[in-house]
Amino acid sequence: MTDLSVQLPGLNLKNPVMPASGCFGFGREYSEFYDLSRLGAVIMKAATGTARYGNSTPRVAETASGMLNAIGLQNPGVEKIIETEVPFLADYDVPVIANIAGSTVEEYQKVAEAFNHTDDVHALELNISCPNVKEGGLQFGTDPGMAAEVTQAVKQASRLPVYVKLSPNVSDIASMAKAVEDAGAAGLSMINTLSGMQMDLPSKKPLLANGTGGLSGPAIKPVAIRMIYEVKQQVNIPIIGMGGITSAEDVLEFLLAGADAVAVGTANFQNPFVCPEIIEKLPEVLHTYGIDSVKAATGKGVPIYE
Amino acid sequence: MTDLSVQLPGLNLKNPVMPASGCFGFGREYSEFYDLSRLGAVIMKAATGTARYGNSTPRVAETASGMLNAIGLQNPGVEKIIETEVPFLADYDVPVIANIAGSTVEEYQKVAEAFNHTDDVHALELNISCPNVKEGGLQFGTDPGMAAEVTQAVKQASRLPVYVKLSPNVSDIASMAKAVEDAGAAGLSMINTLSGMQMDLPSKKPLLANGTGGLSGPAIKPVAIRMIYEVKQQVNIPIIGMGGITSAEDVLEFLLAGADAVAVGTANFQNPFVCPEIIEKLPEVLHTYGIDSVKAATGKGVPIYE
Amino acid sequence: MINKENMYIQSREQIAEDTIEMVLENQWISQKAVPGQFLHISVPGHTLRRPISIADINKDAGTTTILFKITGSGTESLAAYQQGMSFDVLGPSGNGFPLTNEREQTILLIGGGIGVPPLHYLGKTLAEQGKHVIAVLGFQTDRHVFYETEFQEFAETYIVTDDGSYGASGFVTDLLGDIGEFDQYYTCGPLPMLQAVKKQLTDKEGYISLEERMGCGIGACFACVIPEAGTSGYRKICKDGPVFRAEEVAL
Amino acid sequence: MINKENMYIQSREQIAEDTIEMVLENQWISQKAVPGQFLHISVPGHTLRRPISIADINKDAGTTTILFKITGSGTESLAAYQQGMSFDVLGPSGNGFPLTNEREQTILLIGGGIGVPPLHYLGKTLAEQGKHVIAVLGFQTDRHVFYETEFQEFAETYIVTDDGSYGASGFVTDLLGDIGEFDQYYTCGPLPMLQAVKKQLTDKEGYISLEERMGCGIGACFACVIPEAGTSGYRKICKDGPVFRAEEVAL
Ligand SMILES: Cc1cc2nc3c(=O)[nH]c(=O)nc-3n(C[C@H](O)[C@H](O)[C@H](O)COP(=O)(O)OP(=O)(O)OC[C@H]3O[C@@H](n4cnc5c(N)ncnc54)[C@H](O)[C@@H]3O)c2cc1C
Ligand SMILES: Cc1cc2nc3c(=O)[nH]c(=O)nc-3n(C[C@H](O)[C@H](O)[C@H](O)COP(=O)(O)OP(=O)(O)OC[C@H]3O[C@@H](n4cnc5c(N)ncnc54)[C@H](O)[C@@H]3O)c2cc1C
Ligand SMILES: Cc1cc2nc3c(=O)[nH]c(=O)nc-3n(C[C@H](O)[C@H](O)[C@H](O)COP(=O)(O)O)c2cc1C
Ligand SMILES: Cc1cc2nc3c(=O)[nH]c(=O)nc-3n(C[C@H](O)[C@H](O)[C@H](O)COP(=O)(O)O)c2cc1C
Ligand code: FES
Ligand code: FES
Repeated sequence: MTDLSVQLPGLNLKNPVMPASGCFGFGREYSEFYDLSRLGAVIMKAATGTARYGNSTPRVAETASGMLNAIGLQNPGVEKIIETEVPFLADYDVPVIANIAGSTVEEYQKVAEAFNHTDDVHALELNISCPNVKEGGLQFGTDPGMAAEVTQAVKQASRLPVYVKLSPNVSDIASMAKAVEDAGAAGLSMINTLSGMQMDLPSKKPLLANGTGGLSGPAIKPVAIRMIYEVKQQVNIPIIGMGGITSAEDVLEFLLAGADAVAVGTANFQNPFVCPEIIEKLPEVLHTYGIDSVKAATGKGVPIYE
Repeated sequence: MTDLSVQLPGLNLKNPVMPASGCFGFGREYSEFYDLSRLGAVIMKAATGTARYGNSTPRVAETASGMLNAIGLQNPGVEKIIETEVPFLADYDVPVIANIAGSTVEEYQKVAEAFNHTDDVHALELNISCPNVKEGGLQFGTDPGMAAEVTQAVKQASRLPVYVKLSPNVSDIASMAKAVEDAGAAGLSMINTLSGMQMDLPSKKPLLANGTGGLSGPAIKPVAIRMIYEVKQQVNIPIIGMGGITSAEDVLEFLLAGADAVAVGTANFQNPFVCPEIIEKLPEVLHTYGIDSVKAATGKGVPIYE
Repeated sequence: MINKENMYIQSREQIAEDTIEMVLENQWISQKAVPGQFLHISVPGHTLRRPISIADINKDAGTTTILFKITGSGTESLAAYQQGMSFDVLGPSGNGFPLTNEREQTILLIGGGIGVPPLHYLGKTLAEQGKHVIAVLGFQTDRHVFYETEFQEFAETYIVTDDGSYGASGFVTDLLGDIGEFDQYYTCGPLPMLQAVKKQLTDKEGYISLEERMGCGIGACFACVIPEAGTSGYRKICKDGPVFRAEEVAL
Repeated sequence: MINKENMYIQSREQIAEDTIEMVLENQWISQKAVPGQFLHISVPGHTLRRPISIADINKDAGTTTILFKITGSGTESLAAYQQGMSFDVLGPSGNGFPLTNEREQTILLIGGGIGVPPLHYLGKTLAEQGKHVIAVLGFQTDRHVFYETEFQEFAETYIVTDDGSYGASGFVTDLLGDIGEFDQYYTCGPLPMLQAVKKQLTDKEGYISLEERMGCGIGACFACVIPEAGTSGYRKICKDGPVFRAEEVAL
């Protein structure tokens, strides 16, 4: 029997596959397709301090082997999420990760603190791709100092392990990773979307109301693999890998590059069953390449772990 | 009649479409398919100070709507290029741009200087995505200070206008653009490839012998459009846009985002006739969207130019 | 409940300029769907599914009819599908038009272009319930007109074209004054038309079917929202809609 | 000269495990191609073309035969193409095997797996020139063997399988001692086989056909290089090859 289980700080995963934040809502819609207990974990949509209404529409655009989104963190606010969404997920036998966002360090802390009051969330995923209002819109996610600061602050506020979700829109991903590792991150989640844009020819304007959007899907997989491979050689905390996964073969590619577990985002839109289908296929794919557990695959493609 | 012509420093283009560096060799192979005089310009493969033999194979991999390459700047060296390749292109009625690369500022200068001695090269495209050997492999292309330094040095060594080709693997593309503008760049060329990787499942190693490679093709188009749109609002020098172009509609998208002209790379591999086919289709596409010249389209989608 | 289903193309026909009609076989969809719902169609080579309304259902034959216009790369690929081929859909998706049970009502359908299809199955169903149905259908030109005779089977039907090349000339809203009395309206079409209709018929109970670019199509991604009237909130078109009471949403 | 051509599938057949034979109609290719050249095939949905050798030509019928193994997503898509469909190729590409004109020679062909196809058209052509042809063909198992009878038509043919399930057991190189005298060899197959053959037959004039991942397929991108023996330079497989003199390249 192929062992699919993975133990990460705060998370006992029966398999390494979870839906990515923002691509799965709070699980309700997908629970009508399959039993969420089959998943390795669930990552909830981003929670902010108070309700956010997000950007104007259009919020999504299709690109070659990918898509752009500029949802704008629409969510009912952390209190409402704890009240109505977390209990729904608690009914399933699946670890829950809360993705948290904010415009200031204080907002991040507030959101993190709120999740201390429920037993049904097992880890935080810190989304640092949000612009920092106080610092004039500069992203936490592109400056190692700011990333470390918000990581530390959230860690202080929370009793949960903190996975920091790295933005790929940086010159030096390894420095970002090391900065948040030093600041106490329990793990990394990578990658978030690449910043992109599409022009609408009839209107001669950017198609998305927000102008730019985040590029996701198979198009970005090579960038994700490269960044994970690079980071794996420089940090010692686990990595949840994501970016364009659509198949069990893709999962193995992420594991070999250094991921300990993976998240699947955009592919849910094409096929709502993609996560359980990948989980079911994974043992066979591992077997084909002579690997007998997920743990044994992690980092196998990276020189120092070979 | 739709006016396709574009005047850029050193370059009188009859249309805005040229093959991208490294995807067209020195034009010989494609000249067997069509008359190179139909092109807006030709950008030659990178030239270095002396012959380079490049990386081991495999050098390319296919990705979703894109490809990775790690050719490693294989070229016969600048002297040989001037001796045997430039005269071949001089027989066509088409401006020639020399793409120049090096591992040290001195090598860049040497290559730039060499092109002073031919009348058949009309501009330089400075490829700053090469690792700087002296600075321990740090890329010129990700540090504004180093990019400015090499731009200035090349400008001093050359009598030709210098277009600086920007790497997209940076946190802040506008700072890079401004740095090279201030250093005297005549124009920008953007974007070069995104750094990426693919794992080979059977061998459990990176597929490319070099490990990482440059991601090109339609997959990266949204990143290119976003970066051009961003840079256009902050610099006043012209932009040659590239990244995933396969059609005349794509060209218009680049023009609206702020490109003055465009280059087509990866698409040549799928369809060797892609450049002349795009040029032929462009007037009709401009007409469909009510635009009567290429010049009028440039930057039309960018707020400050509307 | 939404299923992921394979639908087989029983027939495929071009019925107007760039407009394709397909009759699709599938038991689940044909038995479950109600007027106003849509199919979320997977088009190979495309990241996102394409939402297309249900234009007719034949429960006995187990078929569902869709009509779509070729407007981009996805619908172009879809149009190339031939009889006997199949594609993957999520459906039936969204909430349909409410079907009240009071008889003797007069219902006005106002459709524009490719907004006409969902009104067809709706009107047919309302007529079967014994309602009097009036349809005002707008198209660009005579080459774009479709389903006139199909509507005439159950509705008093008026055709308008932008350029007057067929039927009346102008916009659907130009005709609304001449229609006589009606109790409710149902409308679907381009946004400017919906806005004009809503403005002109403020005193009537009305239902609007909306379009927006979608990600998931099932309510999970928050891509397809429309501002709720009178609040700072949003409704999801794919799950809460695509049909809304006219006063419920801010167009 | 390489053209961009449409080729129509006249027939398509699975001839061994995961191995497809296609006969393709196209005048340009069938009139111009020589043994050892390849087609660079465009597979929709894929960025890069797929290089596939020419396995046979019928000039009169204007047809070209290819044989390919399903090894990944591109060849899988290609395998799904049916009779009557067409695809876009660049070809004929590369340089073929040199065909010397001296008669009375004995030529040894050494093929491994999917390296066998180019040797078929080569051997047939050599036999037509009056040469004596010996073919040693290696396959994984009996299920993978193909074209045995086709080779027997012009060559003294020996089959080897890795597991001995058909013909001799072992590798092609195991048989080379038993073959008797020959003047030249031509080989194509997996790299380890080519290396072993080259090493074992250093005293013979030999030609090797090589494979490498390609970008352009026409010599412009420098993707498909092989180190030149004795220099620090490279040769391009797509343009200078795929066939090289054995001593010309460093395997
Ligand atoms: C609930 C609903 C019902 C619809 N019913 C029909 C119908 O019955 N017949 C019909 O012809 N059309 C209908 N549409 C519009 C149809 O979905 C679009 O025309 C189609 O998605 C365009 O795809 P494309 O590949 O041709 O265009 P592209 O421009 O290539 O599409 C790019 C992306 O934008 C999206 N998109 C583009 N236009 C629209 C639009 N108007 N609405 C939503 N998404 C869009 C596409 O789905 C795709 O994700 C409906 C839309 C919705 C939301
Ligand atoms: C000159 C030449 C002649 C060939 N002749 C034949 C033939 O007659 N029959 C046959 O079955 N195969 C032949 N091959 C190998 C064939 O090209 C590959 O099997 C095929 O490209 C694999 O594509 P895929 O989509 O199935 O695999 P994938 O792994 O999905 O392909 C991914 C990428 O890698 C490339 N690639 C993978 N394997 C190879 C390979 N061995 N050689 C070159 N590129 C590769 C693909 O072209 C593609 O760009 C030949 C290769 C060359 C270079
Ligand atoms: C519609 C959409 C919404 C997303 N929302 C969030 C979010 O709220 N928080 C977050 O950290 N990432 C968000 N992401 C990023 C994904 O979690 C994931 O990192 C990214 O999409 C790459 O994975 P994929 O290619 O599998 O989609 C979102 C992505 C998409 C497509
Ligand atoms: C095979 C290959 C080789 C390349 N070589 C060079 C090069 O020598 N110098 C350079 O500046 N860019 C080089 N590039 C980058 C292209 O010029 C171009 O910037 C990039 O590929 C994006 O355009 P595309 O998506 O149209 O290919 C190369 C790209 C490819 C695919
Ligand atoms: S499309 Fe995802 S919520 Fe409507
Ligand atoms: S594939 Fe481009 S040079 Fe051979």
